[in-house]
Amino acid sequence: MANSIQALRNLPLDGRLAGGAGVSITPAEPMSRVSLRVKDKDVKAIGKALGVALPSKPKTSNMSGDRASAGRCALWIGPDEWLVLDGEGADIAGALAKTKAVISVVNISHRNTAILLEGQNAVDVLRAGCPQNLNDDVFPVGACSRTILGKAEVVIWRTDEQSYHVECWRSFSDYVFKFISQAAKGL
Amino acid sequence: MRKYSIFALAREAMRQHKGWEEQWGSPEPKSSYDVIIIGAGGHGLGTAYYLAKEHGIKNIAVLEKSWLGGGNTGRNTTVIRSNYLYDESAGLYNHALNMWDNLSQDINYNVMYSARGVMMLAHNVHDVQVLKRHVHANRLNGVQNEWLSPQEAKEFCPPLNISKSCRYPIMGAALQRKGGTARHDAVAWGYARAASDLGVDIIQNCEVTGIRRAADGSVTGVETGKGFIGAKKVGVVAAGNTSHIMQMADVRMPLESFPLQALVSEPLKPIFPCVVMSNSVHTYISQSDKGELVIGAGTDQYTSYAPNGSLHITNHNLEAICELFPAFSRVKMMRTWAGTVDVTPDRSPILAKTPVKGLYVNCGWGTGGFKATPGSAHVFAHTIANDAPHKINEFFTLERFKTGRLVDESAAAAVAH
Amino acid sequence: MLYIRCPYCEEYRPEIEFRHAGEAHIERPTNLAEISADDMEKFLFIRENKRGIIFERWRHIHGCGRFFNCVRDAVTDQIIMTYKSGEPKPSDAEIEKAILALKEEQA
Amino acid sequence: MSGLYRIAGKGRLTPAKTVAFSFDGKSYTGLEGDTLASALLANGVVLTARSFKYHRPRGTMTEGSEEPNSMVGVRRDTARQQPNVRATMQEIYDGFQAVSQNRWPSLSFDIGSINSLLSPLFVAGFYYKTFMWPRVAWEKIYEPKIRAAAGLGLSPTEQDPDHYANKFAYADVVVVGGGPAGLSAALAAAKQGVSVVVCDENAEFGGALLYENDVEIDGKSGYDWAKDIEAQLAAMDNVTILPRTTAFGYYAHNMIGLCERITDHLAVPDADSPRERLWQIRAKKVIIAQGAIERHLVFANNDRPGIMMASAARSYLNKYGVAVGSKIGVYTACDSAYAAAFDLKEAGVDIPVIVDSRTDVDPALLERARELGLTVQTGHSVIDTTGKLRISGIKVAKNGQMANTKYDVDALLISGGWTPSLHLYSQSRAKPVWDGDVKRFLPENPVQDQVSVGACAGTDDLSDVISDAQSAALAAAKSLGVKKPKKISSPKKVTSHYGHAGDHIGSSHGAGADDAVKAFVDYQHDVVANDIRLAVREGMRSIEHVKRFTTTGMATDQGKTSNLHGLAIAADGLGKEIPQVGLTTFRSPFTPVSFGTIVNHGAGDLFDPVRRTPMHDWAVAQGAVFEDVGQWKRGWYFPQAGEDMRASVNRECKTVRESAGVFDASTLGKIEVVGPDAAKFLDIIYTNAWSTLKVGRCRYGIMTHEDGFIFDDGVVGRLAEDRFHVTTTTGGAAGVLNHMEDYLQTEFPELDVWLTSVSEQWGVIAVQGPKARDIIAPLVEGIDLSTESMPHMSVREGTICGVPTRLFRMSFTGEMGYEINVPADYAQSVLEAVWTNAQKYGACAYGTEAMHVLRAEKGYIIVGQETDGSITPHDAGLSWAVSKKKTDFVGIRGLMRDDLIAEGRKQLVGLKTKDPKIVLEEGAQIVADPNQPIPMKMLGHVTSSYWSENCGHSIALAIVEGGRSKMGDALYVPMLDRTIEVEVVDTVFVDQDGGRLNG
Ligand SMILES: Cc1cc2nc3c(=O)[nH]c(=O)nc-3n(C[C@H](O)[C@H](O)[C@H](O)COP(=O)(O)OP(=O)(O)OC[C@H]3O[C@@H](n4cnc5c(N)ncnc54)[C@H](O)[C@@H]3O)c2cc1C
Ligand SMILES: NC(=O)c1ccc[n+]([C@@H]2O[C@H](COP(=O)([O-])OP(=O)(O)OC[C@H]3O[C@@H](n4cnc5c(N)ncnc54)[C@H](O)[C@@H]3O)[C@@H](O)[C@H]2O)c1
Ligand SMILES: Cc1cc2nc3c(=O)[nH]c(=O)nc-3n(C[C@H](O)[C@H](O)[C@H](O)COP(=O)(O)O)c2cc1C
Ligand SMILES: [Zn+2]
Repeated sequence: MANSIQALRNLPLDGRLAGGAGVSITPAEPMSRVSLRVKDKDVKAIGKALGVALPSKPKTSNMSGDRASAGRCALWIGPDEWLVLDGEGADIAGALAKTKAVISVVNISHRNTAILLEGQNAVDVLRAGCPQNLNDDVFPVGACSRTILGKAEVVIWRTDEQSYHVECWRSFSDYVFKFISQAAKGL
Repeated sequence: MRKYSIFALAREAMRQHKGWEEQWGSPEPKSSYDVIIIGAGGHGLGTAYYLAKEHGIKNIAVLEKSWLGGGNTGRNTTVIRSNYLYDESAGLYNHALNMWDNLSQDINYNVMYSARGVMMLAHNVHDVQVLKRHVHANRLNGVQNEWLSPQEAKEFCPPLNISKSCRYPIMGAALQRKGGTARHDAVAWGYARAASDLGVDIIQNCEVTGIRRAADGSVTGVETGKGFIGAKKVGVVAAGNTSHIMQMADVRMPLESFPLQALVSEPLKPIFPCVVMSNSVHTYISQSDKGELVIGAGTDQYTSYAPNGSLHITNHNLEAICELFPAFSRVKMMRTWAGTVDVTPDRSPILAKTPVKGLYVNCGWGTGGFKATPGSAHVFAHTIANDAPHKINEFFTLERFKTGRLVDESAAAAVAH
Repeated sequence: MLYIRCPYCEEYRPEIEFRHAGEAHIERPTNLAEISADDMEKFLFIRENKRGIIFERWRHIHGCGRFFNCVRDAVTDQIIMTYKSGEPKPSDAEIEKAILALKEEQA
Repeated sequence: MSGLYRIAGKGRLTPAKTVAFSFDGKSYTGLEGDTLASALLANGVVLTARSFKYHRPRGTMTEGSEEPNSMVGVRRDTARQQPNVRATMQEIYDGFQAVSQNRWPSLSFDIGSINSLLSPLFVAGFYYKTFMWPRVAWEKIYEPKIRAAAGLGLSPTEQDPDHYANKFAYADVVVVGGGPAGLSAALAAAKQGVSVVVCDENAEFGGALLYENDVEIDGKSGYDWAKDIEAQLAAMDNVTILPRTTAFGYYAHNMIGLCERITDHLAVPDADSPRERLWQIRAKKVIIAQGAIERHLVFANNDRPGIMMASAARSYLNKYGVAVGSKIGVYTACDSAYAAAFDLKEAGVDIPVIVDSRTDVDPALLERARELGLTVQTGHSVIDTTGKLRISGIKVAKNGQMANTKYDVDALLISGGWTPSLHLYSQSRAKPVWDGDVKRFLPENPVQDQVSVGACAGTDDLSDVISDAQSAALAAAKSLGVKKPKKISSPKKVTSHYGHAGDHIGSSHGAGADDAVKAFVDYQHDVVANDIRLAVREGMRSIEHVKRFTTTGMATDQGKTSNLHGLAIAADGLGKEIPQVGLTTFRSPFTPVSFGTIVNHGAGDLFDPVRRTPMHDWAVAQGAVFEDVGQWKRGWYFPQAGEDMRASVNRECKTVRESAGVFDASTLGKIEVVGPDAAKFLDIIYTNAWSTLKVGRCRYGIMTHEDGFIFDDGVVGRLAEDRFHVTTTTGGAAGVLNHMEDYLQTEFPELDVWLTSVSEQWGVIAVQGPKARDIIAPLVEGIDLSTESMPHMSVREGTICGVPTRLFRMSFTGEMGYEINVPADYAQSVLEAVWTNAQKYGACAYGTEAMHVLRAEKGYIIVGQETDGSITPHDAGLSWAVSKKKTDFVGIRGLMRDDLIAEGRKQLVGLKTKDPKIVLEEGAQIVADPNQPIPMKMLGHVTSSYWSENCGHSIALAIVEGGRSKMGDALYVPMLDRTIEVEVVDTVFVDQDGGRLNG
């Protein structure tokens, strides 16, 4: 039986805003996301089908557009694992529906949410909780990595000189947002 | 041996304490002994003492690679309790607890056993179920343990934060009033003195580097930094180093050695009356007779023989302390250290004969063997003397890892220590 | 906090990104159901626990997610080498070479 | 006026910038830049503390972090009370308040000093020898007395209002210490372009140059030279300069822990500012430039207020313009003390005598003393002192003799030479090496990427200090890959007039083994030379025993000034050389660090993440009471007006069986298993079989470890040939995924299958009860909900409220029911729609407690409640879920072990109380004979127990030895106050034949 009720989307960090000296902190707009698993031999073909090449160097990312929010982005997560994002919310799995390759595509659009940090002190805010080396020489623009922030697992992706995109699981987003907000105080 | 007492002390005070004797001797090793104990920790020294005292064996040596009492006996947070779940463990630890009562008098050395009470906190429904299971089992086993409401817990330990607003509010606690602490060094020294007095040779700076065996496989003695020393029986009581030593007799052990950390704060005026442990929030704390808060952490995740421990473990530990006792945030840590603890798959000790004739092992106490010192030493002495376990330790065999007959306190969600 | 090189990320990373996963090179028998009680005990519980060079497994759980192996000195905690899971256990000679290389690097 | 003892024109503080502060309630004036110690000395306040054991009057001994005596309580407000603060490190500000500690009723009249009279009894280790008789007295009298006397400062009692920060950093070079060595190394390294962090524990950089007025470097005073380098460093982008920052720990793999103190010196801290910041720096190279610490001399009554290190007095004069007395004696074995005497004399202070225990003293020093008109007594020693709350005189005797001359003094400067600081070097696990020529332990064998320079490396000559530091920095840069290092110019001319030659380690003349005097080795713990000798006499041959028996070096200063003396006295007693006896272990922290700093962001709200489901707000709106399950908040029960927990749960349970209930099951772990070998893989992981599961169907599965014991369970649905939706317990989610990855990556890497956590992708709404279908049907599209098409244990994909759903027909309540998985952001909205329909049928919202009751009524287990890590699937009555056909799965062999197949194992059963009203207590133990003596033979325990409103009696599940063969037997549950009789029954209490599942 058909019905007319259409479910609405509730974003986990709706309406939150924070910042400190030299950094602004905002929840990202929703995106579509898949966790993509591909074997070595199929990497090229799958990248083609996706419209963005799958980076094969650890800790790197590729974008189809010029901004993370614009096009399709592929983040290296592990040797056969990519986090593919689509800023426009397009159906990523659909693009791969026809492939013959043995792959795994799992929709995680709602599992993850993202927080954007912007400003000259953005990286120092992350340093309050991320044990990884985020210095320019080892974490340049485009670098991305799954890592830790305080007590949550996150993916940190440097989208610009002073811009970081931090992905985390939905239920950790409150914690991550609070952590980032506190770290931004009194840098 | 001169008896220790207030009178002896007063007499000595009048002559600037010039008359005290050495608490233990420092002999050179003889060429052979009836029994050699490897490891002069509390368990090893105690074993020697009971072998001499209760089993009439006079020709005993304790070999220690470093200084006596410097292993985990000298680095533990001294929590004593016996409210273990399973009959086997309850029997063993309660045997020890009963012995603590009279230990100072027995060895004429004040080990400062302080029955100030050990309180274990429940922070969620599951904790309540588990701790109540302990309380009930303990009662029927004759082991003292009682259940407290949050208010009763707060009365017993005023610094406790029982507000509902904390992250993991306290839903109750299990209290063993007879649990408490003791002065760890004094335990080693007291046993050393008492054993030495009964003729036991305690030989420090004497590392065992090999175990010699006869053609039939039985033990004939040990190689050491001071040469070969013959022995009819050898008891290995070497905590974190047990695997290493047993390997010398080709026995491979179900053990892994981890660094376990502790720390003390600066000394404070009395603020903390008892011992508090929390399994869910992961910490435990008491205040020493000198005033420091003595705080225990968890192990590092990797095996190691370096008694150091990492800063993130300290961090995790103190987070828990500040969550339970927010006022302590401004207290300072004064010293951190670690020991190397030997952990069995079921977190219960091994106190047993081994497949090698004449070789006995007492190990696997992991993060919680200090409390067992007198009991463990007592039944291990029995095992060595009789070549058969005491009733109390007959379950703590090596065979149990083959049959699967484990005494799995950790699986029963019990806490360490 | 150790500093561990992940052979997949090809980089040193802080220990809290990793989860220790026990002794390495303990083979799971393909005929597991048929092995003797002795062998089962060995497989389940008996550990080298060596006071010296050890082989251990780690998982880069908060990184690339891969399990890998590591050669470490359990007395000094120095990490001598790490390698991908499935790769053969390094020989004594290889380990010695790696130790020498580390010494040179530091000097 | 900022104090009578302030000398005009001396020091670097600005006389006009005064600050008001109080000590023990009395007001004083100090200067901006003063420490509490300097400000008190300027005001002539010399008595600052009482010692730990004997409550001896004590004053400031040093000018740095090594201070053993001057520990005070600092108070900003009632919550910000800080015990055990070193007066020498605490800067004062306007309104600053401090109080003395460990005294009652007052510092000058302290009842506790009676202990000093008893000191002949209170020798090292006395308590081991007494208080044993009568036995009860220990517990009742002695121990409480001992405990009451414990401690120094008062613990704060209120929640700490301050917050603390953390920074993980990576640097090429970390330099510890900002004296000439540290500054030179930092600048030389920074000029090579590498990143540098340099810290000093003091407020100002410069180290010894802050007080060594005799130093000139290329025409500048040492102080100006240091300031100049500091300015250069501050201007460089690749340098981080951290004053008031202590390197407190050197950890594995070149990680350094720093504690940066940010607000404790400020009158009005910024509200947002953290009080302190922890730095965890991974360094490629560490350059340690910690300097050296001056030792005191061990002689009779060497602890009276007014006795202090010579360098400290010099520091108070040259930094703060404070003369530490008006008639100051000097007792030394080291050249550097002369500089203090000369500086003070030149400032117009009376120096009655310089006593030098050496006979062979640098003629230049003696010449200069003569020029200044000072009396120097070489080959003499101070053998005793007089005075009560302040030193008033010294007795000076020729070495080897007791006949003495008295001098009136109000201060005494002492120096036993300098101890290179090996703290961080040693913490890095390197061993100090004894150099017999200079009688020092030196940092000669680094084991991590680290080098020591300057005074801590035993370098005495200042120009060597600077050039060594520079070369160390260059070498570091080179090893970091700097190809063409920039040349660094060393200063052309470095002059300093006074060296640091000469030392005395151990007890001095008049404090020998036969002298019944109090010659303090460890001030804070009141350890005297004779305590150490006593320890040796009692057989303590290891320095570690001596330490623990006497507690020397175990106070808050960790023996920085005293350890070497203790060691020397012990060595002497043992007839051994110092290196044969050896040092005790240096441990972190270098100086004490607040718990708050170590915890930093992990306090309060951020202690542990609070995880909420996407439908949390709905539960709140329904009035849910929540329970903690791991990090999750789960709706526990949903009381309506006037209901307590029991009433609420009864209603919820009844409503579910009568109509329906709605439940948030989102916290369950979910793993998507994808790939052609997915079923094969699950066959390995679970005890039961998956290859046979048809697409569109689901099945309950059990997981064991290799040991055969249950560790998780859950329902798995097959969405496609190559795609499974696995659910796990809430608490087990992460562990199960890790376990699966382990097998997949390391044991079965050849399988084509991947695992992805989707726990949080899907919000899960359980609708359970006879009306479940009616409730959801109007909202679902694309799925035929009829039982024929979608029977119990099946899964379909379609839409609900216009959004995609994975709809499971399954039940954890025994009722017909569904679990609606929807993308998480839609869950709340979908749930609201479901709820609107549900209400039409009189359905309820139910929580975890009702869920537990409902599943127990059906005999379904909860892993972790019915099982505890020692329960096999057979024990739990789940043999049907263990495949007999498979040749391999995780646990297959473990399950065959002797004890796991033995007779008499504990088995899951149901229990009914004889009195149906009694609800057993979970965890209660079960016996066959309640009248047996203790210890009783226990057969098992109650794992779950509830009032069942549906059954009209209580129900319980239990694990009982041989339980399944005891059906119908009477057993007993002995409680504290009564014994409860129970009957062993089947585990299923409701709907034995399962008819309700089919709706
Ligand atoms: C930080 C920490 C906190 C703890 N907290 C508690 C607690 O609160 N409560 C509790 O009950 N337990 C606690 N424990 C555990 C407890 O300390 C130990 O279980 C117990 O002290 C072990 O005593 P032992 O005599 O067996 O071993 P040890 O005291 O370690 O003695 C073993 C001795 O063997 C020597 N040895 C090793 N190899 C050789 C060789 N080859 N030759 C000669 N000698 C050798 C060692 O040098 C050592 O002296 C804690 C442990 C640590 C590390
Ligand atoms: N050779 C000696 O025995 C000796 C003795 C005393 C003074 N000096 C003088 O010392 C100078 C030598 O220079 P230097 O740089 O080696 O020593 P220094 O004493 O001038 O500087 C060391 C600095 O490191 C700081 N420090 C120590 N431990 C620290 C820690 N854990 N964290 C942060 N800071 C810490 C100290 O507070 C001090 O400011 C010369 O001026 C020399 O005359 C030498
Ligand atoms: C219960 C207990 C209390 C301690 N109290 C102190 C103390 O007050 N001061 C101190 O410096 N160390 C104290 N320690 C730590 C020891 O100094 C030392 O670090 C520990 O015995 C480990 O030895 P190690 O550091 O020499 O390796 C204490 C240790 C224990 C076990
Ligand atoms: Zn990796």
